[in-house]
Amino acid sequence: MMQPDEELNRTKSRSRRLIYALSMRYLGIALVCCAAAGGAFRSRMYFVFSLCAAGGIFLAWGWFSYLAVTGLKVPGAGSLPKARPDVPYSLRQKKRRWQKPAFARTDADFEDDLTARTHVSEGEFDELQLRAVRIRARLLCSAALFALSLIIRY
Amino acid sequence: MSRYILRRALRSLLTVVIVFVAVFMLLRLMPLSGYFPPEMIKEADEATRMVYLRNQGLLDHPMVQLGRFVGNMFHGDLGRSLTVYPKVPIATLLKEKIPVTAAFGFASMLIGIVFGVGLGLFMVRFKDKAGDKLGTVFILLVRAVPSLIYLFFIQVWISKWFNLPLIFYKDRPISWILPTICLSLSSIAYYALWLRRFMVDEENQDYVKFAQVKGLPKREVLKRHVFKNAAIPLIIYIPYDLLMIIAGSLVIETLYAIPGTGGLLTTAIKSQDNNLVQVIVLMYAILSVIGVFLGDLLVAFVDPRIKLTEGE
Amino acid sequence: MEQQRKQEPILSAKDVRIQFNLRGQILTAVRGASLDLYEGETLAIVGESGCGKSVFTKSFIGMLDKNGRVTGGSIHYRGEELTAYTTEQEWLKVRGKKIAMVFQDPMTSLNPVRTIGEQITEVITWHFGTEHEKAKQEAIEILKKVGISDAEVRYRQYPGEFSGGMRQRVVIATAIACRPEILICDEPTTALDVTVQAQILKLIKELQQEYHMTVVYITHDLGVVANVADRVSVMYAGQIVEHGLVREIFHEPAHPYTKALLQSLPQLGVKGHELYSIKGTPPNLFKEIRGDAFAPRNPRAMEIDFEEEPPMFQISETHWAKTWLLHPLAEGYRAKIEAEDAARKDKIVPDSPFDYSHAKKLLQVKDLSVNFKLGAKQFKAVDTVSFDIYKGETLSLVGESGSGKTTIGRAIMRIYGSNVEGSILYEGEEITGRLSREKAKDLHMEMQMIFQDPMASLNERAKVDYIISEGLYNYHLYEDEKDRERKVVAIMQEVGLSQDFITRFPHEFSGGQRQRIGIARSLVMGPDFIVADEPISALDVSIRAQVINLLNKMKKERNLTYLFIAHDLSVVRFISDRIAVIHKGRLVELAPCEELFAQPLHPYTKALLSAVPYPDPDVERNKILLTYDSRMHSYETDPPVWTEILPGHFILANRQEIAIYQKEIDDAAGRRAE
Amino acid sequence: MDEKKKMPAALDPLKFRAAVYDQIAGEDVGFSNYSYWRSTLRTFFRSKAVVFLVTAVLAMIVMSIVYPIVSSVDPRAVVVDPRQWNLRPSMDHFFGTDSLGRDIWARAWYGARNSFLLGFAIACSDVGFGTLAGALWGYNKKLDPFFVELYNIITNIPSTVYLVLLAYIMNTSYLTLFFAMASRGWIVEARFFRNRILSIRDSEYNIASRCLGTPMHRIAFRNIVPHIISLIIMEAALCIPYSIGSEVFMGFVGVGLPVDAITLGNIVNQGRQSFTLHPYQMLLPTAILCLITVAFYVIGNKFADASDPRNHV
Repeated sequence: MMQPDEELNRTKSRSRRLIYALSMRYLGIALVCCAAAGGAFRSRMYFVFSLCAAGGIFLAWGWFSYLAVTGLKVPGAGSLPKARPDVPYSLRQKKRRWQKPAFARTDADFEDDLTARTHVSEGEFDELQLRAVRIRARLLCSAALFALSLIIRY
Repeated sequence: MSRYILRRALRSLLTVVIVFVAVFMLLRLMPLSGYFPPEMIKEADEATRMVYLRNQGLLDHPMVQLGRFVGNMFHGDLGRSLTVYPKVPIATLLKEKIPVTAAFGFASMLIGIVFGVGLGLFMVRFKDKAGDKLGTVFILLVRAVPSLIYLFFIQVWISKWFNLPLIFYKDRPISWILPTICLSLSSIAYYALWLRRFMVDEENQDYVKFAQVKGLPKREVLKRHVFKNAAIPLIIYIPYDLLMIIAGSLVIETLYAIPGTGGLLTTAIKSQDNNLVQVIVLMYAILSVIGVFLGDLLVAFVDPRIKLTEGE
Repeated sequence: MEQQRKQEPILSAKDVRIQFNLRGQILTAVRGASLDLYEGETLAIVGESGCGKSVFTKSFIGMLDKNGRVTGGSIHYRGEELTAYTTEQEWLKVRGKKIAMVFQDPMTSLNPVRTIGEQITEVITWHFGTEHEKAKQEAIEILKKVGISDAEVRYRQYPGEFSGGMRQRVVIATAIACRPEILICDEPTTALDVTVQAQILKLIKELQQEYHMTVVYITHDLGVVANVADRVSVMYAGQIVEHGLVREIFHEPAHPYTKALLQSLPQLGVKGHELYSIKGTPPNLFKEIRGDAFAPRNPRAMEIDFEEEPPMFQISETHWAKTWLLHPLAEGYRAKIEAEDAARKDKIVPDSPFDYSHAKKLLQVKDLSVNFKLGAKQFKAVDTVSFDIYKGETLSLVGESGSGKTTIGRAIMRIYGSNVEGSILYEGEEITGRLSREKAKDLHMEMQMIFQDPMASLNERAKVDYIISEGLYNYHLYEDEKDRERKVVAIMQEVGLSQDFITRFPHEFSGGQRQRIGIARSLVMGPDFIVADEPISALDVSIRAQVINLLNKMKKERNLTYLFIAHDLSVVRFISDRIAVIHKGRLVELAPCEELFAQPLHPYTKALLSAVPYPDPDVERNKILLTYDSRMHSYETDPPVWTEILPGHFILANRQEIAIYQKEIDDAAGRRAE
Repeated sequence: MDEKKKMPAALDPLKFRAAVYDQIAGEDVGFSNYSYWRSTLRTFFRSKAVVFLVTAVLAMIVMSIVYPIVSSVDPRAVVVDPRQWNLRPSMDHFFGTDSLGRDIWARAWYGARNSFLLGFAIACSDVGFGTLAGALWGYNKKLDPFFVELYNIITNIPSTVYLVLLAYIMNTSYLTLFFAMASRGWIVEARFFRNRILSIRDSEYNIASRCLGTPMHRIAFRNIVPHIISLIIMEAALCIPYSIGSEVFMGFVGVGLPVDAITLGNIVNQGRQSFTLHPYQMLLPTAILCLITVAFYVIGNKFADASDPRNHV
């Protein structure tokens, strides 16, 4: 049986990993949109400006979800519709999966002993921890976007 | 208690800053063509435009532009309008227009609250009788029918019956009555509907039944207990409503040709005046945030429960 | 359970045919099997691998692989016709909600990248729509019910972090979370240890009572069938050849295949004599099968068996069998066969036990311990083990997985170089540590090893010719190419493989044949001592008997000595002269075979004996399950010593326990004296 | 269970006596004799689709190597005379000309060559480094934590982040594109090979070889290499279409290679701009692109099946 503090820093280290993973996912999506915007106008400046804009959006999003967690009710902001649960994994009929090239593979394709150490799923955390993780991920992503916009010369 | 308010105030200040930054960064994505004064638009070649933009500082990094804008703001300089009111500093522009819209807004809000609450109470009092049905029809009319239609009828008929002037004149107060009434109609309907629904819900709550058992007559219970509880959510909404007044109502200000800030944003966008758009959008964003937080603070005073559960 | 004959069966399958198209060829996995399932009973479907038993039950919940479909017959469940279901939506009404299935390999029903808690809660919310928080509590409740300790913490762990037994418990938890009416368990405990298996079988029985489910067991282990089943269906080559109550099947088997299965069980075998083994391999289901599918492998089949497919004959109210022997015309022939069997049975007399008085010690192991480094901490797989092996005997080493028995075998074969402590003497000479090339060569010729998993113990990418003669290549033990080939063919003949297999690949052979190739590979060097690491636990019942007979034949002809490693005590009884029981890296008891069964002393041995399923319903039903908890010994103050409490009977105990065992022996001796 | 009525009518009582039992019939397993590589190729080429695709791919590879050497047409030559612009496909310009009068047929083959080179380079680097790192990772446990941490850091960053950033920070060239795409693939490849090598190293036939005293080099060549080679071929075959695909995506997002570089991605993107007026400018190069990617993808998957001995029926 794990002592409480050992269990505490296990969750802390895993939530740090999930924050890193989530913020990178957000960053990926944001970068694609900014690149598409930059590409559309054929100018690197527009890419940098959209990076800053994305940074601003994530900053606001992270901050307002923090406020929402601490009980501020914004009039008119309804809650997200609950996603319809899909068929549980154990009842699904397993399709024959086509081979994917190695670098397109994700943790789901490897069924080995490393999965527990390389993958953090959101089910591990209860609701409040999860929201805290998402807030920190958004703020981290916004910081990354602003930093990138400073690095890239145009 | 004061520590709680201080923390809440600080947090709302931080929110304002964050919203300001986010909106400012988004505004950087406005099309570049919106930055040229009218005489520049005709010149076709790219080079001079780029040079113009560069020395305007519009090509610098957004963060740099943010710093410059904030710096100017503290000196009261919000930049100059380009196409809508060429060369006019935006600060003075706003100083003129805001008081007009504010006056109308404030008046209509007062009327809205007084008549709205009155109508709401009236409808609850005569629930499911003629009065209630009449009130519901009015609310339905105001909320469902697009405002342009019923405002147009008001302007044509009512002005004829009470021969009130159609257009707004700064010096003749008689011409203020009609726009204020039109403006207040929607808030009356809102408050009445909301109050009625709240009072009806609260009626079958336990504390109301318990009070009746104690022998208080229904009217007394409604007035003393239920209305007091209804006040809290109402109060939260008022500051937000208050600040939206400055945004003004586009429809009424165009109908009655009131020189307020109502239509300013749409005209600015149509004539691609980025500086003006930028300031107005920032103003709206900041006002709505302050509105939400003022409501939040007000609740702290009114709602006893908040005092007990200190902090979040 | 007998009384519900009158009731209507809740699920009845009639003449179901299931076909797969594998790369253009049609494989008929199920050729007209029919089955009735009654409310609240436990039905066991017995058959060797490849007979289509799990395919048949998978068709009940529409989990057939993509290229398989039901081409004939009907499956009625509560008035619904399941074979008519085509879309996933229709199946999802039944799958999980009414009929749930537990697969042999838990990994196929657990998502490796999501925590087990999530996977149980999603089943609950999906079925009953309970909101997340309550479903989470319910999931933790079910986890506790299936016996998972500290469920709150385990709730957030991944399937990869669970042991085999625990993972199977999680799968059972997900299955019963939907409160199914029928629970199908496809070999639920095959991959587990005997003690864990006993607990899981007990758990399923309790859950059956609590949720009044109907349970269908699919297994090839007749011991498990005797333990759990009310009714039994025997399946062979895609058909149910016999079904009836569990006592009828075990005591009055009618179909020749069922009789052969029961006779080839080592548990019922008589020491020293050849077990009855079913020759050959199950038929190739790609070809159309004429007549009785078992006929080619049944030495006493009748000609009619090769021409006409036998109908299902009724023997009693609940007992049916599909064989021509029950036809009135075959009356005389059947009597003759039964007489032969009876005669054969009582003329066998058990062999005389191995006489140790003047046997020579071949191998002496003294205070052997092997420790591995798992990340930072040291892990002692084998902890100061010492025993001797005499020339010509078979010493069995029995223990659960992770008890270190395989490690001992491999340590003797000098596979773990550096982390071995203690001494191993082979014919008096020390063999741990560095050895000269010459000495190593002699050792490799003297000592050889046989492995467990026939699929993994042969190199898939090499021909049988290279596999068997790998040893010869290493030390060039042949004059020329012809001589090497001659040696290989000779050894293949000896293990019963025909010559033209020499140029084939391992994947072209069945489990039994691959195991014989493994044996040939180790015997080609002419060794004296063989470490057999669980050579039969991965094989089917009938094939097991073939391999055991082969090992015994080799021992007699070549005067070999075996160290036989296994986890199933009852199987080992038939082969071994002495049995050593090992637990968590320490030998707990070592005794001659019959004495250990007659008078087990150490509590762990007793627990192991009680957990082993014995293929006889009467014995299994009134057997109490003992569990062993290593914390019951107090070894801190009084460390245990490996003492010889009786001549040839060693035990690991401290002084206090030895006194108890001594008293136990004296009482037993007293009782025997009366 | 009333099977009685299905009883055949006249049952010859003679049949009810012992039939001769022959052991071999029971033993017959019914397979024939092939070497591993021969039967892999035989199963691989049995399906007609594979034969067609392999020939198509070979033809394109040969064409993309031979054509640039042989042909005199310069794909970069801009034709001044506007009449030559946007010509429809004709005899002298098989794929017609683009908005600057350049011959699309030539550009397509130069582009195909460059795309192939890029795809092969990325495949080699991924599979090459992957196998080495996988072997290292599989063979000694001490490196496990290091590789797991590296794996976490690299794989959590989506590949788009690599592509976009590298393209913007370093000016876009073949090298940046190669580095962007190859920097992520090798670690996942390493994990794939680590699992395979671990399962081979601990498998019983490997231990059996050690018991028989087989020297290390023969264990490597007979036990490990045959398993690894078929995996390497499969991974490489799958890598190529994916790399070409991402190059096209990069071009679309505007971070791809500079406009003058001739790759299939750029040609397709340029064709996209004037798609409404001259659809052929985009459709034909896309056809080639799709044929290459689909072909390699199917080949990769079919080879994966063929190399698994269980399918050598």
